[in-house]
Amino acid sequence: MLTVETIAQWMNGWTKDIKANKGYLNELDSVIGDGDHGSNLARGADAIEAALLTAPDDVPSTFKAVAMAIVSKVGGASGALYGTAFLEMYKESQRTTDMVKILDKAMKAMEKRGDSKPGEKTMLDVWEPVVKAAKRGNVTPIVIDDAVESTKDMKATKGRASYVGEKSIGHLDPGAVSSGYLFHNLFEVGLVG
Amino acid sequence: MLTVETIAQWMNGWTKDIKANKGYLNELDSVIGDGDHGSNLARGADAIEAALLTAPDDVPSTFKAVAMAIVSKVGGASGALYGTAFLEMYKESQRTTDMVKILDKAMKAMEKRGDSKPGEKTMLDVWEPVVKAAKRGNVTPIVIDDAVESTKDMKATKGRASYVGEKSIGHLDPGAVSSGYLFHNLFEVGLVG
Amino acid sequence: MKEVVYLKKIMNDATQIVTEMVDGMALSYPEYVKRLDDLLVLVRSQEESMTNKVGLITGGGTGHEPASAGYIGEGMLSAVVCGQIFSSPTPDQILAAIQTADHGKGVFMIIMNYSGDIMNFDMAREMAVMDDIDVRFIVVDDDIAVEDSTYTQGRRGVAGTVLMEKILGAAADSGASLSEIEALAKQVLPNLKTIGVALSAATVPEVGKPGFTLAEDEVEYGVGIHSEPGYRREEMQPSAKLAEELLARLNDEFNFTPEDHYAVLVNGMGATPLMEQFVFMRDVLNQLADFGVQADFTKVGNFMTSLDMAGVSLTLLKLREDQWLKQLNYPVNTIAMVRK
Amino acid sequence: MKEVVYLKKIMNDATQIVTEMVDGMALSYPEYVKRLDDLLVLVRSQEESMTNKVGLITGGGTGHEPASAGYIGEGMLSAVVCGQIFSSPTPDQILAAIQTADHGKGVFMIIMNYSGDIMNFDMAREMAVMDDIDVRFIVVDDDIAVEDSTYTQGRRGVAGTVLMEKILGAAADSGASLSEIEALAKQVLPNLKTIGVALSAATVPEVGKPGFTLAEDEVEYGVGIHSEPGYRREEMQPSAKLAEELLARLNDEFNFTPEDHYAVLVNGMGATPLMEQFVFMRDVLNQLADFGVQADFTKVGNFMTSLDMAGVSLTLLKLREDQWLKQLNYPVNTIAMVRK
Ligand SMILES: Nc1ncnc2c1ncn2[C@@H]1O[C@H](COP(=O)(O)OP(=O)(O)O)[C@@H](O)[C@H]1O
Ligand SMILES: Nc1ncnc2c1ncn2[C@@H]1O[C@H](COP(=O)(O)OP(=O)(O)O)[C@@H](O)[C@H]1O
Ligand SMILES: [Mg+2]
Ligand SMILES: [Mg+2]
Ligand SMILES: [Mg+2]
Ligand SMILES: [Mg+2]
Repeated sequence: MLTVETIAQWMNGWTKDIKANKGYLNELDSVIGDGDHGSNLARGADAIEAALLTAPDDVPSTFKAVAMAIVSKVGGASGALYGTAFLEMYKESQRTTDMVKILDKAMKAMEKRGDSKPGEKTMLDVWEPVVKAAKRGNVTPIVIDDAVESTKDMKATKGRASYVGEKSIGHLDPGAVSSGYLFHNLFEVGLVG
Repeated sequence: MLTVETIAQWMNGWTKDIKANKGYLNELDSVIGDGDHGSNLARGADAIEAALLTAPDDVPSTFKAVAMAIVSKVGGASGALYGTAFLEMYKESQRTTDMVKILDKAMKAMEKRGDSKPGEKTMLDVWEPVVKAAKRGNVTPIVIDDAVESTKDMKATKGRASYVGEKSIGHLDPGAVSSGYLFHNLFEVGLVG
Repeated sequence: MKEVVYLKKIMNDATQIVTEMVDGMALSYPEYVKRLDDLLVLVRSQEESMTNKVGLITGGGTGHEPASAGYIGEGMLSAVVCGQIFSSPTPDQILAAIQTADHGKGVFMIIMNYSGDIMNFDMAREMAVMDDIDVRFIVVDDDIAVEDSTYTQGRRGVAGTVLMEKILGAAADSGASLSEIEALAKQVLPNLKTIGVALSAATVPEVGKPGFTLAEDEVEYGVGIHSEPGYRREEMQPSAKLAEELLARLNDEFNFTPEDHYAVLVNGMGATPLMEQFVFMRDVLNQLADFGVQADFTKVGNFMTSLDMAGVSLTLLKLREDQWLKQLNYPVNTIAMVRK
Repeated sequence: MKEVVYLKKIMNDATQIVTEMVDGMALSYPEYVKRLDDLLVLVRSQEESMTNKVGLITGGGTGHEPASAGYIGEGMLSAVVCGQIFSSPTPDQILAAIQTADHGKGVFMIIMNYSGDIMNFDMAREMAVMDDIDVRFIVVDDDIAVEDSTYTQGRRGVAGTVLMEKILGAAADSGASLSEIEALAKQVLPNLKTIGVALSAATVPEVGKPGFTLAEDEVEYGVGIHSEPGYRREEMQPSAKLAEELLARLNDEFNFTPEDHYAVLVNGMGATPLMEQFVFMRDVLNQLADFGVQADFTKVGNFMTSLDMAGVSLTLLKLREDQWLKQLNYPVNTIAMVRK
């Protein structure tokens, strides 16, 4: 159930994964981008953890606290995208507690922010199949991993990775990997399945 | 005898030595200075040879032609010093044809220009003993070589070499070496002995 | 005990370098810029000079100094948001810059075309609109090294941005409205093109090694100002050949015609001595003259650098309107650009 | 056939680089400088601005751009003689600069203390005197890294020279006589001190390898602007420690006292990004504040470079006279320094 606690649990799992894999995310980004995706998100992870220490009152303000932490600390493309996603969750959670609906709205806001669609080798290539699976109630770790893996063979046409063009093929998208962590933790907390 | 021809012979010998030893002079200068003494003088050597192609009428104008070639092409400390020497020879040769007197005046002008005295590890450490020997009529190749060698154990206190201080000890002064060439050729032409 | 070995850059702590630089700028040039408390935002000190005028802001990753904070001042920018090195600033900081730059006439944002910058400035704009501030923007994409198609992020914003800032700054200072500035920016943009050549890559302090490596005798054409890959590597060429190559690429875009008028900017990438930049500009101007093209405005120097990268970029702005030349020559008073 | 491998500098021919640079400057900035036919002398374009004023010239080896030709213009220099890289110009060229700078009120020469420069300017002065031009000079020796004694050539002239040029330029523009300028120069000189630190040496194009080599983690204090040796090598330090060391050496000279007033110049050596220079200036200004010292005039940037050397120098000018600060702030209009 969507509560302040489950969100906090979800977030703490995510931030732990980010920090444990900071170097790996930087490495992935240095192959096709500018090598800072892990550092960017690690700054955000610290900020999220700090924000959740003073536990917010309700679900929307929990999402808002996470959103503000990301928005003010991450920077770069991923800061805007994850920030947009959580700001949208904040807004949508005032109307519904259906996590699938909330995720769907967040994804649409990200697509708009990034002027981008699935298939462009971005984090959206994880969001789209996972949200689709969530609607049908069949999210599994394998679904998530497959989505992350699917970015490997794509050619980047958005973000910094688009500058390396063809050479981006054969490498995972760093944002897809960090979104993979996000959904694995969401699944473990039981908010999707 | 001091004539347009003997000066030209003297100069052609000197410029040949300079050009043959351009790299060596640069090397000497790079140890205790800025590595350009050979290049500087080689530019001057070309200019002297060009100037002497259109043979001047008399001794003073021959010295003047050499002086102007040096003054306008060499640059650096050595350009000013050799330029000053030949300008002084131009002036003095209007009064006398005594090469020893002319050299003595040139040396004094150089000392004034360089605000420097023998013992400071410069070309003056060749000029001084050679001019002294010339006054007594006993210049020999050995006198010249000894004068050049004497700069090896000196500590530089003038010019760029003074910045390396103690570390200048143990190395020949490049200006002393090029002045050695000057006097060897003067001796061979028979203008001093 | 092993002593700490410091990366050979003049800094104290790689994670604090941007903050310390921003402080350094404000301390060194209080007559031009002041820092907004706790933010990485620098604002014009001469407040009176902004009264009743459209605010002009820009920002992005740092490491391009003097861009962009060096262009804050009368006749140019109102405020600049400094991100981490080569990394977009966050929307809250951009919002603060918008708020401080707004003097009732709205704010115009000059954004360089990087996906992070666009998204963060866009978020800030949305927030500012909630504050009832009228915000418009242009996305500068002058770097012709990148193929411009729906299959890429599009062309990057590079050194030409400085000329855009100069022209819009003159317009804002002369009292142009927000819509007029927006229209001017849109008119100028398609006439502004840049292409660069790198001799070596930049080293980001937190990374500690260069973004790419070129052999001792190699150059790379079309490299971006964050060491993004270029379009070709080849053996080092004489300056005149480099100029020829870059002008050929620019000619593909402009189609030089005798009597065309251009502004020409040779920009040093950071580690390339001015001596080399002037030699290069000589070759560029001689070759432009051979095309019969007029160079009415010429500038040489480090305007939009890439930390310690070696190389130059060449920007041409086709002067379609006489007004643009006047705006380039309009009085300006900033740290890095002054004109009486 | 083996292709020619070009040294990785943007140039055409190492032996022509100075000539091509001089042409590049004149072509890029005709509103500021023009070249004297066939000579490596650049002269102020705005001739009217020199009427009835003392001419101010300087010169020396090139490779220090924007010094010195970048400082030609109203309120600063009249003409600059460009020698080969790091090598004194010849007297005939200096004489031409004197002649062109003379507008009936005489010419003042700012000479940096290198034996070649001193001798060549001295020869030119003697020639000018034969032309009945009144010529005076100052020998700038602000580099405190070198021991000043009768056993050395004495201290070198480095970045402080730019402040000397600024002050004398203001005086000349205000109509000071040749004797007044000479007196002012002599007054300023003992209050002008500089000390530098190098992270890497410069590479002279014709030589093709750096003047010295420092290990990956080494710096050298007191290096000259032609890669002359400094006074100590040690492991790279954080910016604040570098500032501490340089300020300690300057304090040995000045004996900082609370309420002292100084002009402070942080000068980049060529390859050091502005970002690092601003971080360093922050540390300098904070530490000067700890000494209780006032910094009334502050500037950061590449003013007197050494080709592609990495490092910075720190210049302090003790403002003994209020007039000097006014002269530093006096309007100036040159390529590299403009003030309204
Ligand atoms: N326009 C876009 N739409 C969707 N995702 C994007 C877009 N641009 C970048 N991304 C995502 O952002 C990730 C890079 O994030 P990060 O490295 O933190 O930012 P930056 O690219 O600014 O350095 C990419 O791996 C990709 O997943
Ligand atoms: N003040 C001086 N007095 C006499 N000779 C000097 C003086 N300064 C330099 N020299 C001579 O000049 C030589 C260096 O000449 P060169 O390398 O051509 O000029 P620069 O030092 O300007 O590079 C030295 O080896 C020394 O013999
Ligand atoms: Mg990145
Ligand atoms: Mg030398
Ligand atoms: Mg980034
Ligand atoms: Mg020399």
